[in-house]
Amino acid sequence: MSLDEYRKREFKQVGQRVRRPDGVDKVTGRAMYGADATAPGMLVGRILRSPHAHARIRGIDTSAAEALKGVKAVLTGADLPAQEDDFIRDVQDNCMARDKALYDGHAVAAVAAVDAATARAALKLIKVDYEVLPHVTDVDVAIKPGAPVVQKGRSLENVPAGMSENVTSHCEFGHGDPAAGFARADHVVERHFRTAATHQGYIEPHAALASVTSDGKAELWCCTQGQFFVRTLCAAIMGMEASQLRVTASEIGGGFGGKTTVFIEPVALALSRKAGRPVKIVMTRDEVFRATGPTVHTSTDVKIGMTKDGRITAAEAHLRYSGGAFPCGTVDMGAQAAFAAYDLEHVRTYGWNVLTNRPKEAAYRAPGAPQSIYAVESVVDELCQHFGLDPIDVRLKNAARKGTKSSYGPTFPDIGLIATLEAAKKHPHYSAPLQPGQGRGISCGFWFNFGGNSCVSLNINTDGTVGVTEGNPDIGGSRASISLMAAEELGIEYDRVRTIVADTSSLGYNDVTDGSRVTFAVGLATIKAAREAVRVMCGRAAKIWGIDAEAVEWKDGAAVPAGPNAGKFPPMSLAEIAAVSFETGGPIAGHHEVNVDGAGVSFGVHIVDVEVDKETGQTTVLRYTVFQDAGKAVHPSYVEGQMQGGAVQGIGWALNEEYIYGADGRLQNPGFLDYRVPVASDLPMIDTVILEIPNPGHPYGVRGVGETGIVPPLAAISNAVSRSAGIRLSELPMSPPRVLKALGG
Amino acid sequence: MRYLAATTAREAAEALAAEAGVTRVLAGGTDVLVQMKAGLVEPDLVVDIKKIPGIATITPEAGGFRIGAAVANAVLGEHEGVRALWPGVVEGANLIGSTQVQGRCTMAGNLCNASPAGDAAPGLVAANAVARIAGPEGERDCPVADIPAGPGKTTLKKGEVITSILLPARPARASDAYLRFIPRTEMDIAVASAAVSLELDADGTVKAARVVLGAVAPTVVVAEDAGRTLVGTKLDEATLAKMAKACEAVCKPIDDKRGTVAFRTKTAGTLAKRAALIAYARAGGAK
Amino acid sequence: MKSIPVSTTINGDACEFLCAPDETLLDALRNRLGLTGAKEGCGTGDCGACSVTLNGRLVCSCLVLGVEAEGAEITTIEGMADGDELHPLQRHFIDHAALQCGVCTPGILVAAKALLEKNPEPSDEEVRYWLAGNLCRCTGYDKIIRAVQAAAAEMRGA
Amino acid sequence: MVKVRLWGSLRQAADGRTEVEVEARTFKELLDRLGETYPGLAPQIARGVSLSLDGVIYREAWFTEIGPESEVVLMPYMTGG
Repeated sequence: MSLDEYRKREFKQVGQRVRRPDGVDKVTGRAMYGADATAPGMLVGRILRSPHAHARIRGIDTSAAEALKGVKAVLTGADLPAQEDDFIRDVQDNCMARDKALYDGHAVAAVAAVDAATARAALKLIKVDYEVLPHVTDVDVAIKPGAPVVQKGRSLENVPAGMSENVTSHCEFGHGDPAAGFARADHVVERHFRTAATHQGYIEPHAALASVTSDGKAELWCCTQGQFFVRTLCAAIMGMEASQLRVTASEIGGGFGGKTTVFIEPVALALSRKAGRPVKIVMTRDEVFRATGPTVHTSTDVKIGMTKDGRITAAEAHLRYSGGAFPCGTVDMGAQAAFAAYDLEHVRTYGWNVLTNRPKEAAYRAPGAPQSIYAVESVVDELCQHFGLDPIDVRLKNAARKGTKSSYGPTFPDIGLIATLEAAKKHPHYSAPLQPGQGRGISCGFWFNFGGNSCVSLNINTDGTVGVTEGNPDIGGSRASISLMAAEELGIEYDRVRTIVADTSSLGYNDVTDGSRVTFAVGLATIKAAREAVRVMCGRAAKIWGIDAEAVEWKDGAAVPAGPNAGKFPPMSLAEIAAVSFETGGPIAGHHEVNVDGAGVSFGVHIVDVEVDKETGQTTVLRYTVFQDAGKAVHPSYVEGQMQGGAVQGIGWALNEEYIYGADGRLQNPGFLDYRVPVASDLPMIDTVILEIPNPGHPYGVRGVGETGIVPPLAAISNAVSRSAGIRLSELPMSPPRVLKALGG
Repeated sequence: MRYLAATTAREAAEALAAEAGVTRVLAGGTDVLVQMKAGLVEPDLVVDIKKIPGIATITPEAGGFRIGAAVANAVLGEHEGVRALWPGVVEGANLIGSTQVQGRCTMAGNLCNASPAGDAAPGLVAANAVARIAGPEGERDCPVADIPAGPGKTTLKKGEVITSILLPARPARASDAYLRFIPRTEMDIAVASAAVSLELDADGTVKAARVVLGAVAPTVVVAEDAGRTLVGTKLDEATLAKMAKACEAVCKPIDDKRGTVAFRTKTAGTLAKRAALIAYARAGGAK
Repeated sequence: MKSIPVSTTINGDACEFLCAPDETLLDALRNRLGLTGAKEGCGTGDCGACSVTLNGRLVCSCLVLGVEAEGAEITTIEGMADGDELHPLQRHFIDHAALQCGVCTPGILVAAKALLEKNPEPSDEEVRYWLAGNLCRCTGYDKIIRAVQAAAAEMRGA
Repeated sequence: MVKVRLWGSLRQAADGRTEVEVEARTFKELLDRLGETYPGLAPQIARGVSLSLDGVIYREAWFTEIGPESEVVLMPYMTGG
């Protein structure tokens, strides 16, 4: 598809801070989330999980559970089909272990019973014969030859010989000759970094209600970022045809990438098929932490050379990522993103993915990028400190710009990094005085952004209102932004449009709500669908007037005779055309189906002030400002919301959030008590500055904004801690014990 | 599980004594329900004590206050009299959990949960508070310090229920303070904590001092030497440093997901210093 | 486990239900009474998504037994609006975009209402500490604080 | 002929080169030619790749036209969160 060129225009609807259409439902408790649905005759499903980090399953005796009164079905991995495809098999094996339990919390069996108490009792009656195997939960240990092997035979052809079998893939990106570049530097800094695995921490646990009937049809209600992808995965696992499985996305209580795959959905379906009744499974918080998809944990070496006037001469990074017990490609994205903000002659990144006995990684906002960019931005800051240079000036001096050959290959088209850095530099925050003991840090961030498959159906109702049907769960106000774009294109008021999210039987395939794609790609499809409807409406007006359709144009929400006919007939509004649509040929609609590309990369810059308590190692965030390019902010409040929410997740990552595994390979902190996401009292206001540098690949110039915001906080806070306390930490989170230790306490 | 809403302390005690299986007393429930949810405990009998007359009231007694075992900490925090007399006890109690948890949790419950990191315990121990206990054989009083026996364990015998806690009277120019360290600003379990209770002379010299540390040993620890260090001083820097060292000396913490031995030890001393200064200022000592 | 009949008042209406002795008030509200506005985010009092008031006190309904509701007065998010008329907090949450996914919103609204009844003019810091037990993972809290303050200002003026 | 830049770890599959030339007018032709000319690249192409054309990243889009002067970069298939 060729890019839909951006054209400058005056917006009437887009850019307004309108009320979201699902607002009242969500403030009155009426909105239906994953766990809120019921079905007649519904059973309660529960899952038995491995207490071992790594164990062979020699056998599972379910007979006592099956015999318990009230138990209607018991499921194990043996009930699910063998899968040819690696990707599907990994997803299925993660939902229900087959031969081995690969991590603490890995599902090994499930029951459906008449109530929760019976289901709980049934789980206790299932006897699993485990042969406990040696385990490994740390990436630096797992990469060493001789480490316990999590899964055999999973290494790709690109893994160099002689490495541990846990290394499943290798990648390398970059250009130039780093050795030559380092030789030209006045100072070279090389540092080792580690980042803990974090969890998306959505407040709504996964929930699924499945109903499979004896004629082979199935209904699935679940909280997901992508009902169509859920259908793809579940149909494959269940051996069903896509048309027989209808997936309806509930309202979704947060996802951030963590609800882009399935965990309990196939289990609920399989139990329902076995029991012949609807089955609902709702995860506990403990299950969410132990058995959904946290991020990779990483170990990184970064080396950067700089001249004394602040020019980077060469840069190199070695990244070791582990996405748990299954292969994943996140390190590829981390390696590509690491140096994206810089215009470099000599740059190289190397990545290795390593298996460990941890849950299978899922995406989390800009997957892979926060970890590598944290390491890079920390070293750049250390070099600025070394030479006494201003950190924004140094970044401006080295900033990627139009024509830069990016560290991952392509030459950048128009990008907004320099404008973003300049906005940060001239913002009052950057020059505000600091009190003694306070420190200010900055960091750049980057994400690719994606488009993807999108279908939109737009119906003109006879009363002059408009219904938009799209297929992406509304995770942060997208119904409002889609309605705004439809209204803009049709030339009508926002209130005249209602956007709904369709189930999988009502619309063509839509990619998952991820990759910062919805406002960009679904928005683009919406604009195209509206244009299609406009074409039809102009045709109807032309027929009514008895002139050529080409001689009618659409202006301010009405068909207007143009060219030689200009002024001959009064304009016909959308409502007027809609009112006679039955008489003029039938209902009017527009639809558009497309796989969108051209999302346009996104850069952000964050400034943060902190104060470190040198007696306790506690870091307080005092002031925070986010600068990010949105291309065009369709609903500015929700753009700000993405920036603020991403920043705060990054703050949590920097300071306190971490997966902690014990020597026994079990997760020590599977709850919100000890997996410490930021609470309201931890934070200042998060100020935002939206830059609007139009994306040439979208008719309104829109760029995705969802992910970049989580990238800069990690290094920005580390850099601020360094300037507040005089210590440079190289491991996340910078929890108080680590900070105090670094302070020599 | 059976649920009994007892209407007298005796009924509660007898029911608990008579039950052969696992029993739990329900006051605020903010620990018991969490343990039930996690499957750590499956009680056969839960005795709710909130319907016992008077158990949710605060009564002045002998210049101090008797705090009913079912007084929610939010209610305690709203009591001007207790706040004025024992501000450190109240601030410890008010640090437990969220606003929502405050609406339910109680000091007696915090004590009986017997976590070494409980926020109410150090202040109560520093205050020499006394628990009144109802049992199958009648009532007895017991210093709060003697209730915890180790993580999750108390010295209470089968059938015994704390019905109230007496915070004693105190002279003029006396006050207390409690500080804990948590990684966030709220919602965490103390990684280390310190309560300091001081009595001052007319000229601001410390006459009596009690320093109690939390989360650094299996139970709260009375740092006797640390307290003695403060007596006869006006909390000059050297004294505070010495007191912090004395605190560190009695710490026997563990390494776990919440903190390291080194961090807990160091921080306990730091918190004791800071709490001492707050208590000193509250007691009217001028620095 | 034998169920126990409970008579209570929810959002001003008398109400009776049966529940198991170990069942939480949250489960009773959601599964027995169809009041699914309160959410279970953790079940351990750490997230506040199940916030309701019990005899005027803000509590996590996951930390209350259903049987404890006997004779009590409970209010939930479903009782916050006056019929068609949204409570100022509800209105300002929509107007200030103080929700993204919205799953924490019922709990935060119930908690914020309890705050403003006790303290009609809180500082930002007081709002933040009062709401510290209500986790929100989407917004970074910024817009929530602003919406609570805007509602508080309106309510003081009314 | 179109010049295609490969990422570093594909070098071993392309006779040690990180830039190769193939005859192609569209992405589909390009991927087919690459796989034929350098069989070592075929497994990676089968697993999924993205392509950057003059700085814009495309994930599928077989029929995207490539001009003789276009800058084409092969990239791993990527997803977001």
